[in-house]
Amino acid sequence: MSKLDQTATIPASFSERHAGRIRQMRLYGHMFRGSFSSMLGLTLVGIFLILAAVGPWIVPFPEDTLGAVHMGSRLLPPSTEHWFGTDEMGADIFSRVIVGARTSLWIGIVITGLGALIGVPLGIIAGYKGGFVRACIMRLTELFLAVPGLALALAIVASLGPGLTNCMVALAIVWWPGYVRLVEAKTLAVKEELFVESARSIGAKTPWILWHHILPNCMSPIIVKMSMDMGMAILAAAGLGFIGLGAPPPAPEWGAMVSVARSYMPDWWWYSFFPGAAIFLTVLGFNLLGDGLRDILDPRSRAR
Amino acid sequence: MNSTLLDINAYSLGIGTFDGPIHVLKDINITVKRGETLGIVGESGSGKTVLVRSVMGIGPSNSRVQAGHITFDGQDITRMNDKGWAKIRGIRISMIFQDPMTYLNPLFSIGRQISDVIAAHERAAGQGISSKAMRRSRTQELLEQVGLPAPAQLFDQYPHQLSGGMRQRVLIAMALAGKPDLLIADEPTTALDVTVQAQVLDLIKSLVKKLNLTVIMISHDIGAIATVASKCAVMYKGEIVEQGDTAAVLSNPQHDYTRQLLAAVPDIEVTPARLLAKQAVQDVIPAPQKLLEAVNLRKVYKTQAGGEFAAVDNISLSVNVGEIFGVVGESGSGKSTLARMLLRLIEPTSGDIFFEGQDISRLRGEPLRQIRQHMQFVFQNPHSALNGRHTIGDAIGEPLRIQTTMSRRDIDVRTEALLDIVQLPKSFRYRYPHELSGGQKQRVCIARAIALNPRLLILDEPTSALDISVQAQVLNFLQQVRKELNLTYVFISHDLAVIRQICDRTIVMKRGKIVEQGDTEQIFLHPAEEYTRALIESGRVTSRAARLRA
Amino acid sequence: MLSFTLRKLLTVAGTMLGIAVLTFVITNIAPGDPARLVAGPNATEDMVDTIRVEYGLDRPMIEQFGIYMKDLITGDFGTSIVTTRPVLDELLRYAPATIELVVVAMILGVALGVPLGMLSAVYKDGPIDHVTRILSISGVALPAFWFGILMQLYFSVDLGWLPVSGRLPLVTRPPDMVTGSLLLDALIAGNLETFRTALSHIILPAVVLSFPCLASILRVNRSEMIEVLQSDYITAARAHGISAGRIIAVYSLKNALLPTLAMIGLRFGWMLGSTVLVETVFDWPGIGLYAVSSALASDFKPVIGVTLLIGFLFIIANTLVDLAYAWIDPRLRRA
Amino acid sequence: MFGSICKKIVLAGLVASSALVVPAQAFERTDAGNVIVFGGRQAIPVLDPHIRYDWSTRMIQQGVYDALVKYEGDPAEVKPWLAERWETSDDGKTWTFHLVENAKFHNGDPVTAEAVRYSFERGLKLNKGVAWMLKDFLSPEGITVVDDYTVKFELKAPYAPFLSFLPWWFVVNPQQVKANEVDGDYGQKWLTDHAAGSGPFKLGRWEPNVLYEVISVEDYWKGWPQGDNRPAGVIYRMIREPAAQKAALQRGEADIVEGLTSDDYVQIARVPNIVIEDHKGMTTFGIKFNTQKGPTADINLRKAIAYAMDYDAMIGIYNGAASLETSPLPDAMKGHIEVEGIPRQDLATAKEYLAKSAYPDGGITLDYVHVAGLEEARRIGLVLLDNLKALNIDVNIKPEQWPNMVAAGASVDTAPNMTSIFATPISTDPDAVAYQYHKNSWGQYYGIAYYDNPDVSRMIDEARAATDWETRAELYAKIQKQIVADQPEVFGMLQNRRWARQDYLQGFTFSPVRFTGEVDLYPLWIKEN
Repeated sequence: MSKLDQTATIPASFSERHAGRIRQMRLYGHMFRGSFSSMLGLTLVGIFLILAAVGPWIVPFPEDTLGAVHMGSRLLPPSTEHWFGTDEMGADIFSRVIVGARTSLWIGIVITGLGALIGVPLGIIAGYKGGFVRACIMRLTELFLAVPGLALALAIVASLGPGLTNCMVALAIVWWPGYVRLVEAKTLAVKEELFVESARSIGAKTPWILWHHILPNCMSPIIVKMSMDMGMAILAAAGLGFIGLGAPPPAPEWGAMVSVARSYMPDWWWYSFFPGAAIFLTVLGFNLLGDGLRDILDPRSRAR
Repeated sequence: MNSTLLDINAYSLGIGTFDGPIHVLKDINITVKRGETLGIVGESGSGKTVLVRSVMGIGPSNSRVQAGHITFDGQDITRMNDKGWAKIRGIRISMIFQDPMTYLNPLFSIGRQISDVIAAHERAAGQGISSKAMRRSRTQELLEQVGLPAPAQLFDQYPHQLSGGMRQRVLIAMALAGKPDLLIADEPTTALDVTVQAQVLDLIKSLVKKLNLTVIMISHDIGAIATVASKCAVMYKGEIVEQGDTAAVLSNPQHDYTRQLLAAVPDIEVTPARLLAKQAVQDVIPAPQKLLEAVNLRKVYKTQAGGEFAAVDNISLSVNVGEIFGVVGESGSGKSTLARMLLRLIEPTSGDIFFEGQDISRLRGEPLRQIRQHMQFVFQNPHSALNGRHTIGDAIGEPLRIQTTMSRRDIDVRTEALLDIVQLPKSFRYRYPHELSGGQKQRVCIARAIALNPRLLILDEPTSALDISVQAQVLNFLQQVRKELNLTYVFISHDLAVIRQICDRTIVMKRGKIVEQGDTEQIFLHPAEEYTRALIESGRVTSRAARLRA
Repeated sequence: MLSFTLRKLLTVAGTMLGIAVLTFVITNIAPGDPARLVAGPNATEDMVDTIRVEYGLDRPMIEQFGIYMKDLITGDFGTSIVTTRPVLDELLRYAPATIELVVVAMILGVALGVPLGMLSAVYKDGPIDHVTRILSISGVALPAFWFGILMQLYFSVDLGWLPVSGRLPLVTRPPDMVTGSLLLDALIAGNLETFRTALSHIILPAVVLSFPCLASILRVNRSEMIEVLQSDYITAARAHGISAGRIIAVYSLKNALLPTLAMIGLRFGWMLGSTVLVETVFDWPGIGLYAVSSALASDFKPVIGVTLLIGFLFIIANTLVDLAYAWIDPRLRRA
Repeated sequence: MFGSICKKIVLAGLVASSALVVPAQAFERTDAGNVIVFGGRQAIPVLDPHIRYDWSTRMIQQGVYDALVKYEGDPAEVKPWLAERWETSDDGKTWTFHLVENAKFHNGDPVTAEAVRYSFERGLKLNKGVAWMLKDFLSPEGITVVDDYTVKFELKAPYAPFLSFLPWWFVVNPQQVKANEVDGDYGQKWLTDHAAGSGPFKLGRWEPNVLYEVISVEDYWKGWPQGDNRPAGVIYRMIREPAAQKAALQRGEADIVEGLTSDDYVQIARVPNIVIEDHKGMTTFGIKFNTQKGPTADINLRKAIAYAMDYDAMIGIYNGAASLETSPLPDAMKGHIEVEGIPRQDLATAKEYLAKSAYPDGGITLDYVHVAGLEEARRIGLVLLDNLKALNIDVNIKPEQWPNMVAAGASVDTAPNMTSIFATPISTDPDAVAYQYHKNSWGQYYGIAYYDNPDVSRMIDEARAATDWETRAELYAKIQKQIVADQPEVFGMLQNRRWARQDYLQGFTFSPVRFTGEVDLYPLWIKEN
């Protein structure tokens, strides 16, 4: 720490300047590595993301994911050529499951993203503003929460017609109230913190406070919830697919695959087993990851 | 009879953390004989709580004994198993805790909790559990013993229905349920109001006498220790730096730290030096000019029951340019509400506020924001007054970014200058609040408050969350800054010694009303109200204990 | 107290009205034509019109909405176009089956979730903790429909232990209707054999339905237990010599149960929604199945009806949770 | 401590659940005899014979009601039933029916000419369900009671297919219906879940969405073909999932099921004691083009698509349980001819046609709409998608709910490029199918092609009015050839009707004119060994 420069900033190295951050991250990493279930979640999610990124280029039968039909090789059991067997149109299930990761990722991102995009601002405003605004927002939220999501989504999709987009829109519509509730509760707590009052006392405007003080302090639970919701959204979309309101063919969507494949149980078990297992492992991964993140980001357990 | 009850011998304890093991206790040697009262003094983080909890076998879960042992009544309890503890914990050694609210289970009635303890003791003693009715009468007996009125009714009440002082008495009753040989009191009065503190201390003192208890009491408050303990030990950074008879230690401190600690306790009896100096120049100063004025301020809250409750009731005051204006009162007296209203952080129900003659009580939006440049607030708890996600540099620069159009580079330069003013290294810019100590954080808060060159600072108990030694530093520093920057202070505190040291004029608040006001010296020398007198008296206990040697 | 009840009732009514508006708007976004469906594939345009007029579908949307709302206030949920019966009658017919299923599933979830959560918390970070956590999260991650079919195939087809679907064997006469719950009615009638068969029918769907609920109850209970076990009053209880078992089983559990209760209330609504899937798989003749078949036929009055009913049940359940809260937590009792 | 508690709980659970184990059972036995269990996927919301007639509904309607005549056999023939004989006037406008005199309603009332008249009047006035079949040719005033057992119908114009529709006009008991009338609703409300018929069965337990039971009428006026073996009744049980249906069959919880997947039928045929009924049906499948709007208005494109289609794959989808259409009319229909030159897969020809079209290089995307949940339609869509890649044409497969699909198809502007349509003719008369290609069918789901050839429409009208079969047959041959030439659709296949039943279930008779899944319950019985 030289005293060479007295007018401008101190030329400290990156690691020096961010020593606190780095230590924090290392602590997080340490805690995360210590938990078997968190690491399992991270691994599952990692595999899922990699598959979603490079899937179409690594699968053995890419044309099968676009709706190729091979009537000669229908419902073949798993073999060295078709690792997961083939489906009722002779398409390679392995290829379709791998490429399906992409569809599922997209579904998850859109639903949780839209949900958070609608829910977080509403939650922050409700929590911070209070009074009439809060009453309005929270009433609406409770209204949506009182209606079971799946039933409402069902009604929406039935009305709009099936399809991936409609399915995602419907689920996003029922997804945001969770964020409002979460963020509102968190905002109410953060709002009481002295640093918010302190910011007000130096004359900060409301948007500044929301953006610089409230939002960053709400991020941990939001991140945790989004991680979990990625899984739950994929699951919910698969549920709609099961009723027959999901992604249209030939999109390799897991829920739709299980939905079709369910008529082929149990004799052609591999058809429903692998996409079902893919849903299961992905949702499991995101949930474990979320759980692990909660453990390290939640201030309650930070005390160690 | 004067046999050794507890012997802690060369005891060292480490806690495993992410950054490696921390030695929280280093080579502790303490001996307590039957009937003795030992006080342990130390600031937060000195390891005193860990020490007494180790004696109870409820120390931190990831701790490891590195050396030494603890012997209780001839029995080594250093590494005892749960079965062994069941016969000792709560029965032969028992404990009173700091915050009576969180240490009572909110979902169970008082009677249930105490009689459960009785039952547990009976079970441990292997005598078989007595009937419900018998336990009830024993519980009521205990409640009566700790001076609680109407124990029969109290039996069925829940913790939230009791006041803080009553809850602490309940905890004491619980601790006494097993007729313990050794009673440990961990900061038993810290969370209580000043006036209640005295009563609880008196209770402990009388119980010690009546039941011939052996007591270890830990506290940061020298006054409390001096009241109760016959012997005393001073802890600093996990070590016992000094121990002996209380009177001897306080009157003739050997260790530097003890001396510093005692010196840091503000003296309520001494006429502050500033006053003497000031008197000399007073004639020169022209008639005081009013900076801030409040007229008939009121803040009314609706209670859950539907009634109304005036947190601040019709208060008028005026603060002159350049003075330090003190506000004194216990918790719940409305002083924090008043302070926030002066800055329009809370909207007054009625009344007017004038700043430099301008009525600011109706201002909204931009004009209000503008006026806030000139009046700033320093909060009680520096730990939560800084956003944990911003660096110190961000925190200090924030007012500049909000209120000025300065460039980033200029703000950086100014931030460093401010760090300089509050005597912190420039490299702190990149630190996060959790890396700083309490005193350092409070300096950052002050730097933040003075960044815009305000005329008025409202300080809401700026030192009460800090250790005594730090408190003294911060107070000195505050006075220094005021001189340098020509500031006016409104200084809020429950600690009369501090008020007397630095305030020119003072108001005393009770339940939202001003009970007494005027020149600080005048109030101290001739308090008109009973309430003021009680406040001063409780301050005196600590002050006197610290001045034994004087 | 009276004004409190009144306020509560008003809130409930307001919420119900809100749900009605919400679902009406949502279900009328797109132009499905239920009249054409029920008129049959060969029906001529004037035959379709006959039905449209009969059900008021020929009127402008606003007017339909007004009529629906007016009827709703008088307790008329409209008429299903597909079944031509009043929606209210059908709801009353199907609701008991759903409620029975959900309650049994909830009992299963609580009975397993709470002890497992405690176990997990007490042995935090131990092998038991990891196993229960992964198991519980698996419960959430399992697609209910897929899991249901797997269970059916294993327990009913392979092992032949349990029936595939339905509520009772075909020839078994249902007991006299008292509560609508076959289990309770069988007990009231003193017919143990019917009770046994009814129980064997409800097990699979209830298990499938309870899995995610079990998981979240477990999770909440675990984290609350962990927090409570670290709390000051538990430290105090330990310091006062209360035994570890008693601390966990009595002191901590009661405190940890409060958030668990809230979770149960939330999960109740979620479960009612999930019946949409589970009832389809197990042919459980409840409101979920009714909602699905109606929605697929664009017959939206029943869908709105089901949504209202579920919303109502959800509010009831949460009111019960609130009451339980007040009963357990003395701090809330004075209201 | 907790471990042991948990162990106990788990053990107790296991013990409790083992007590619940239910043995698999065969058909249901009751005190009154055997009850046949039919596992079906479709509910019966409204039983009223004049209001609804899907397959499950009609199966029960046929059980509890009688009509003047009844379809039986393969090929289907109209057999006398309530009417023992009938005459037609020379101009084909007057039909006189003579009723049997021993027919009784379930409550003991005799089935009279007045009951027949009332039933037809009711059907026509309600203007729902079956009304479309006759309403253009018959008004309520045209029906007269000659005497107690003779009824006369005066048609507005000669209508050759008249008789072929009569099996679906069931006779209700006017006394009972009138007694239960509310606000002049012709007893609609009451007949929703009650019956006032004279059929071989009367209603038993009626639990909507769960099961529908019919009980055999001991002294059915026409007697029972299986004699003393007649069952005590039939339970139609709702089982929605194919997997659950299959499981129920295997466990013996159902005696006969319909609606399994093609592969399931193949698989389950190997299970001992289970028999697959596999019969050639009359349901035509076609991919109907929008012939008026969009790219498919171009006949060359339509031809190109028709020649690109892999027809064998369509049969493959059914595992061979289907046959290709050789004409717009199904094989079992009177007047069917095999049209020569009906397209089969031939990529060279397909490309030739494409070259002649407005899209010689393809590069377009066409919508293919099918009813959501119809597996075969979805898979044919996949085949189409795969095949059209050869023409550089993209297919966008869109599943739609039936009501939405019909709503979109009701206007030529919103009708999709291609729609998959299964159509089951309601009678054996060729008019039932041919009329789909008449311009009057525009707006109906089967008219979704918006096919417009004035010659064809004219010939259909002529054939309708002609009373002489020779004339009609000739006209229908021409009509078939012309339609194939115009290619308003890809002519697909006729799927076989399949059921899986236990081998002890006897008396199964097939008739192609019934709907998919529909079974004549009357002759069924259970052979116990």
